[in-house]
Amino acid sequence: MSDRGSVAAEARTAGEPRHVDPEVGLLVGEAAQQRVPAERAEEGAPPYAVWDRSVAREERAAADTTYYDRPVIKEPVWIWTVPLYFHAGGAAGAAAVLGAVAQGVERRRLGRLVTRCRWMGAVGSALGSGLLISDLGRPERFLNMLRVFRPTSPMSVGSWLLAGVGALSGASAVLASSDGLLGRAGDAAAYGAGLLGMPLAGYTAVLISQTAVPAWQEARRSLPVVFMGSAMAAAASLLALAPLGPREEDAVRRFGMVGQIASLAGMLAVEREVSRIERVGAPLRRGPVAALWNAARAAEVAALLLSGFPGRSRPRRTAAALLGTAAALGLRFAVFLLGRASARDPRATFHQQRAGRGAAEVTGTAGVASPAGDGGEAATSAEG
Amino acid sequence: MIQGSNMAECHPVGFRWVMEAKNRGATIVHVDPRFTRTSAVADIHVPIRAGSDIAFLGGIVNYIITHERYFRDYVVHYTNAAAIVSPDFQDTEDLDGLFSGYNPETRHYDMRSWEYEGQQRSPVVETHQEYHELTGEPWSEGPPQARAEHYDETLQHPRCVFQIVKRHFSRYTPEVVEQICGVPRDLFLKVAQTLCDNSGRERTSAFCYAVGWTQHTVGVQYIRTAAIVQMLLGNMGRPGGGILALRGHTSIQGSTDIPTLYDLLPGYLPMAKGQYDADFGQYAFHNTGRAGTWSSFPAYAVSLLKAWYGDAARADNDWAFHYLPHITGNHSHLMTVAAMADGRVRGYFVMGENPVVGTVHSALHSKGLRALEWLVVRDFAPTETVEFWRTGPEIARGEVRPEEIKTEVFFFPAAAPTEKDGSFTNTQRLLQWHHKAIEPPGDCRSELHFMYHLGRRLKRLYAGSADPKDRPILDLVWDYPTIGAIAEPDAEAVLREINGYTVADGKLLSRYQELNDDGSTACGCWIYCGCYAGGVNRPARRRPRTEQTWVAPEWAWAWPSNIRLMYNRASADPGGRPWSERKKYVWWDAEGGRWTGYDHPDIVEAKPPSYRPGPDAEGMDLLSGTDPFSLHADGKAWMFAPAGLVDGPLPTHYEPQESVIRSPLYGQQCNPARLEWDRPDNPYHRAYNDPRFPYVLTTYRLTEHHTAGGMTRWLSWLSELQPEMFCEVSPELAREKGLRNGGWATITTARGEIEVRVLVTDRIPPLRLEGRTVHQIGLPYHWGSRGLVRGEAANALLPFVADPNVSIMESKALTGNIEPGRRGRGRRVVTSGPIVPPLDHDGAPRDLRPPASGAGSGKRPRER
Amino acid sequence: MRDWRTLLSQWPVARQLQQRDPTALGSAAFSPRSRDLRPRTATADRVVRSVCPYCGVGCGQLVYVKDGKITDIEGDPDSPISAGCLCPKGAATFQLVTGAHRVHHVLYRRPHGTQWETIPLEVAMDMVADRVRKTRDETWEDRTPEGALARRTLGIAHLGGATLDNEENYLIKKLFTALGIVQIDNQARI
Amino acid sequence: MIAMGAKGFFTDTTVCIGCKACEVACKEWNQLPDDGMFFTAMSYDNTVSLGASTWRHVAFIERPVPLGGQTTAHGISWLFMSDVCKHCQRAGCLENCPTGAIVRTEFGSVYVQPDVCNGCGYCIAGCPFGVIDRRAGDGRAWKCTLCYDRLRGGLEPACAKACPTDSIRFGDVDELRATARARLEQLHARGVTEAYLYGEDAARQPGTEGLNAFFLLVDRPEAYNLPPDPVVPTRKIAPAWLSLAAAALGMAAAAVGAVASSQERGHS
Repeated sequence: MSDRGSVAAEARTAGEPRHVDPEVGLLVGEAAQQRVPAERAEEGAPPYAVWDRSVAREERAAADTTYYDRPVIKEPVWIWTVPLYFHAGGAAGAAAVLGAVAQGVERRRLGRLVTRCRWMGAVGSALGSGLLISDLGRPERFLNMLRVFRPTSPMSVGSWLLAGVGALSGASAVLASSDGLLGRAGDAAAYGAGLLGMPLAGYTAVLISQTAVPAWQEARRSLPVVFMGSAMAAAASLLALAPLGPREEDAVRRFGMVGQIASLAGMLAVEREVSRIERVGAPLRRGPVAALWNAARAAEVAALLLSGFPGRSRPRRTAAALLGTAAALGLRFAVFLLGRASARDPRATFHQQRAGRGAAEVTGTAGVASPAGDGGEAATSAEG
Repeated sequence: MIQGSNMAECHPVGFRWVMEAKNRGATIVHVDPRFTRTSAVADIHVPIRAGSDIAFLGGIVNYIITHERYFRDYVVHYTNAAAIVSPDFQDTEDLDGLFSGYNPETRHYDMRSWEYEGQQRSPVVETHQEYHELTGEPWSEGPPQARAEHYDETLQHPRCVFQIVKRHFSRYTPEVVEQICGVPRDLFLKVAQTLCDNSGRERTSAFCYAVGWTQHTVGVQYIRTAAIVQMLLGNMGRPGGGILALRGHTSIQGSTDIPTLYDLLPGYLPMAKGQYDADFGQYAFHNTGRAGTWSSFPAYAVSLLKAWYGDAARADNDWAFHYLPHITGNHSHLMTVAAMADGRVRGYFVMGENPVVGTVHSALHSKGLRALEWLVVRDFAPTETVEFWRTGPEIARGEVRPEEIKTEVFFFPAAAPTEKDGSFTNTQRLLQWHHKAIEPPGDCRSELHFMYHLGRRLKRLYAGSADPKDRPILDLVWDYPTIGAIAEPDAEAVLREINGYTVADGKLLSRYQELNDDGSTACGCWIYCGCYAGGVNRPARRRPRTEQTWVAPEWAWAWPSNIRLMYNRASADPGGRPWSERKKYVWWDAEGGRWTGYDHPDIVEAKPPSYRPGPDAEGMDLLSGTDPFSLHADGKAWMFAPAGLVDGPLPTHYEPQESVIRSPLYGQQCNPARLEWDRPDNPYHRAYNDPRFPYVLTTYRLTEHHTAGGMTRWLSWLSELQPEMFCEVSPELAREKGLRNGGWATITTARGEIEVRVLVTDRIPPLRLEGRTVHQIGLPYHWGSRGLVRGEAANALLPFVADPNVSIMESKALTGNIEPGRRGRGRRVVTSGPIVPPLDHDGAPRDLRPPASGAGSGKRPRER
Repeated sequence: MRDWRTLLSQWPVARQLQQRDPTALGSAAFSPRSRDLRPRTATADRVVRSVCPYCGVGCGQLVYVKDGKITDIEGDPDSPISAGCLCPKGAATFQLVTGAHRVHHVLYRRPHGTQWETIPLEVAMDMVADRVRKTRDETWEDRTPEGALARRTLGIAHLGGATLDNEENYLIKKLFTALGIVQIDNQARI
Repeated sequence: MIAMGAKGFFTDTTVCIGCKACEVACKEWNQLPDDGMFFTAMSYDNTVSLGASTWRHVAFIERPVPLGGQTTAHGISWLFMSDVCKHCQRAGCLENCPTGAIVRTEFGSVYVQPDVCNGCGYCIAGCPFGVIDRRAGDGRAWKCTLCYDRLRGGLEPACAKACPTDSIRFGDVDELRATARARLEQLHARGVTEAYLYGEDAARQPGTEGLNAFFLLVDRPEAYNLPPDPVVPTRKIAPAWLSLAAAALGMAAAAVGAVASSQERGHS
């Protein structure tokens, strides 16, 4: 029945989610300004469904307790633009590095590559910033990212890196054709961008590892390698899409292949790391995440093979570049989705921590909390 | 001991003090069919079949007596255990479930055989009228006697109350308790033992109950059984003891003190009875106790009439007694609604209540509302009651169209408590003033405003009338000053009238003992006299708890006389010394020559423990210095009630109106005096073993909502906590019937059918009774068709059937059926035709009554 | 020059350096709003003592008012009954009394009507008074058919009162009794 | 990072009656919107978890085993736990927050400044307890503030004030620890042997260096949806930075190598 608003005072307060009448009550509390869409449907489905498993005693008796299978940690709220940023930002960082190196080693012969890398650093950073801003809950406040410098926060570090690479690459790109003092300033900026580009290319791996998401946490040693390699491959693939000088193309190809090899090796390491806890690695073994992960790997291998074969046909190079881009993108999305799946599964967290891979891993103490007489700690030491 | 109440859920802040007691070492026992949030923190949870509490408590009585655990000094001196009862009295043990005096024709008891030996009439005020109504005999004897003539303080006389109680309850052995209640023997014994171990001189135990006890066809007797336990253990009138009624509404106590009830005038003065109270003399004669507080009845009544009719109430016109309407039987809510459904009521006021959801048998209520000429509802938002013509289930199904309903409906928006001054009386008799914070918005007004201005309009409409029936309106004292632009009557002026004043100079009275029967005082409610003593609004007192004793006498004001613990004389031994240092509360100060203590003593302050009434003593002087229970004419607590109850002087286990088992005790299955409404739109199930309705249903509240939901279902902060109507069933029943957790189920009785969500839980355990499994279904009842959250009203399932003493419905134990899935638009109510076909063979009758033996009639009772 | 410095010192990074707060986890990162944060009760025009309108326990409440509107309702710590506590319902009193669900005008449904209509309060009061008088006069009985004294009307009934003030119940009982209405009942029977 | 004189909560679940007064008192004081009205069939828990608009959440755990010291006929028990932001001594959300929106206050609590937060969502992933969250339509991260505004005025947090049974106690964390330990001993003496403290200090929960809002529980943390051995992600991150550094150097080396070894076959 659609009779809600017919007689009540709801018309006076339409869209006021607290159901408080401003004629009678003042809304000035801490969360009084928390906004809720007028149509609740815009928030999407409720974050939980009816608990349809019987709570009968036999079923609850299992030792592997959870709270109605609800997630213990919150799933990351990031949208698709974030893995896309991993790609763009990584490519920008890697390009800045490659550009700076090319500039230092053989500026005269690799001029187009240097300039291209400068632009790629600048555009990648700008695009990346745009992608990040579009993910923000309050995009108009994006400048707050530079409000403080928090060394504890990879995102804060990354924001400064991104801003730095963006600004320096941008400056160096604009000044690429200048001579004299300006030209030298451009060169200096490019070196700076290259220096900052080194961490920028892979810091996002640290960023996602510094979360409570079990799979990301478990993969924290190998993920930077994967991300760095992927960034190199991404940058190389993108650079390979447009014609360069032969030597430049060869440099890019070699750079990309190293990245692809590193990322493939890193993927193996990631699989090993997350599979230490059966439940943490589960999404990589079956389901959509595993499919994407394996497809990305296949694309990566194909791209690598195409790049590695002798001969320099343009179509093949383009195919390798496209495959490499797809592989890099797929990998980022696979890692991203792996984290989300892992966050949804409370047992991933519980098993990880029960196995001594929670705080115990770094503090060295058996901090697992349990009631007296509970077998939890014994189980921990046995498993861990 | 918490029984008949889910205190943690329904009175969480009251439960604070239970948890405090637990923290200090008290044992908390919760007896309840369900494992609730109260059970979860209790030391002992006893699952009991809904509707079998008398058997459980009777078992405790039996345990106390057979193990000689009773507090002998207390029992002998402060209760009527030693009184000798009439030789005509016959017990349920003798008459297969009936007491002597039952008349199966009228279904009423003649109570004369229950009285004390040698006594012509019982002394209690409230029931004289009932007595006359029930016996049909006019009152001709002299004033009621004060006390039993004979006592046997050795408690050995076979007809002394103690021996009668002992015999009566001897049947309730642990085995019988297990059989009737489904409570394992060991668990029962543990409870009985715990209770006895925590009672006596050094310790006290308290009972808390709520509507889990009252909403039965033997509800009053549930409480009586607990009272007998507490009397035997010496737990009444002592700190940490008592039987605490946990009342569900903020001023529900106040609304019985100043009653919006049909049978009472303010201060528990009975309404005039048409058959007997021809004039004030008769009225006073019938209601004045010979001893105790009620001996001053004429003073209370005259002062009330003076407060209402002012100068028009004079000695020479019987204090305008003839202005009062008379009652001629039961005019309680269910009676009224039944009359309404039959078209005999034309206009209906409903203020701050939602009976379509909150009481029983919604469909019959709706039928009644459809038959009205006009309906006035005052509330915050339109409830199911005021929208019955628009959103009721009959309308939604298309069985009734709004165009066909003739009722004219007014909805008046009510002012919130924060928008008006006034006092609430809480569950412990404390009057607390709340102050107005802001002006009411729009046309929202207080009930004070509504009533005052309605009264002024009616006075205007009747102005100049010479009809004698209109005199009460014209002479009504109705001159309260008003405040502000909206002309809100001054609530303090009303409270001053309630407090009482001297007619001559308007001086505020300070205690009810100052009231006179000569017209010199006026008082709106004698028990509230003193609440405005000295011109101070005492309910508004707010001395912080940290700045006074734990009794906190300077926080608000308690009736009567600011006594926080009634009958507290019993906290001292007969000699006036505290029973123990640990449980010291009120005691006799021999040097000062007066009672003193932490609280205001509930006894004439200068009456020494040694006082014994002389032969000429009258009124309060007839009570000795060892009589704590001053509202009773003999000053004793009554284990055996020689009067006051219409369904027996002692509690006896009867099955609910609709039960799953045949009563194991007697041929008499149900309370023989219960109120039934025998009409086609109120069908009952079989008394037991109805194959159509094999499960026990019980209804209850949740913390997150308030009764019928009018104050909670519209609030998002509460609605999100319990957003939908559901039932609670055991995993065993869920498996048996294929019910899915979170899925839908349809629950059916002969009255109606509702669809609800399912919550499968171990907290509603099946019971083993008579060697078979009996499933229970729990139903919270807060939801309806209006508000932010919806659900069907559980009370649509309940029949009209009630306790005979107080006309309270039975909602806590009945039978019904459950099936998985929704019923969609096929849902029906009995007012639109039968829901279930009647049984074609008479396997078990609707009711069973024993062949008449001592009851005085050879006729077999009606069987349905 | 000073302007520039003031402006700069509003940038937390500058404060971070100034205050030697390398991690910027604490006060350097505070916004002016956070620095000035105070409870809204501190600015209330008045605090009114009240009592919870839900169950019979009678918990004390404090109602904070600013500009004629309620800003907060919470437990009264002075109360020996509740010591400042409230249950969920009591804690929701703010929403009960300020809620958008409350209707501010009289609603009227005429016989056989299908819609609510809004009518003025004074008109509605007059209409109710008229109906009370008419019904009372038409259904008055001095004696019952059996001959017992009655002096009453059974044509009008009343229900309610358990959430009303004592003073209100008093006027209800007083006026309705004077009118000869006896079918008066309330939640206490339920 | 140990704040001297830090304020916090000690939530004793053994006296909780599951009334949810804390949830509503919190909503009232902070004037939070509801979280939607959905029947979940999870015992009496229809708000499911802490979130952007639910800063106190009561968990309901129905168990087929009895609780120590309690006598029941069917051997069941029902646990309630009022969950809240833990205001960790080392807080994942705080250390992750890039904007400085999240700060450590003078009361040792962790506070999100709603006028600063830009909704990057990093705090949400950084919380090992799943406390902080963002609400669609608003975009900012929200969680319990430990009633920062009230503390500034000398008032206790709304939930602790409302709690009818003092299950939620507010005070100096040092004092709360002493109270909690005394309570634990009392419970053990009364036969509730399964009772234990969760997160009361750095020794008990090294991963967070202790919680300013800690708990007394009687079942495994998992039953209450609490992690058994939580850790602030920052503490585990050093290997990732090292790995990154190595990878970055590797990339630089690869770049040098690639550039240096590249050949101009087109010209050769």
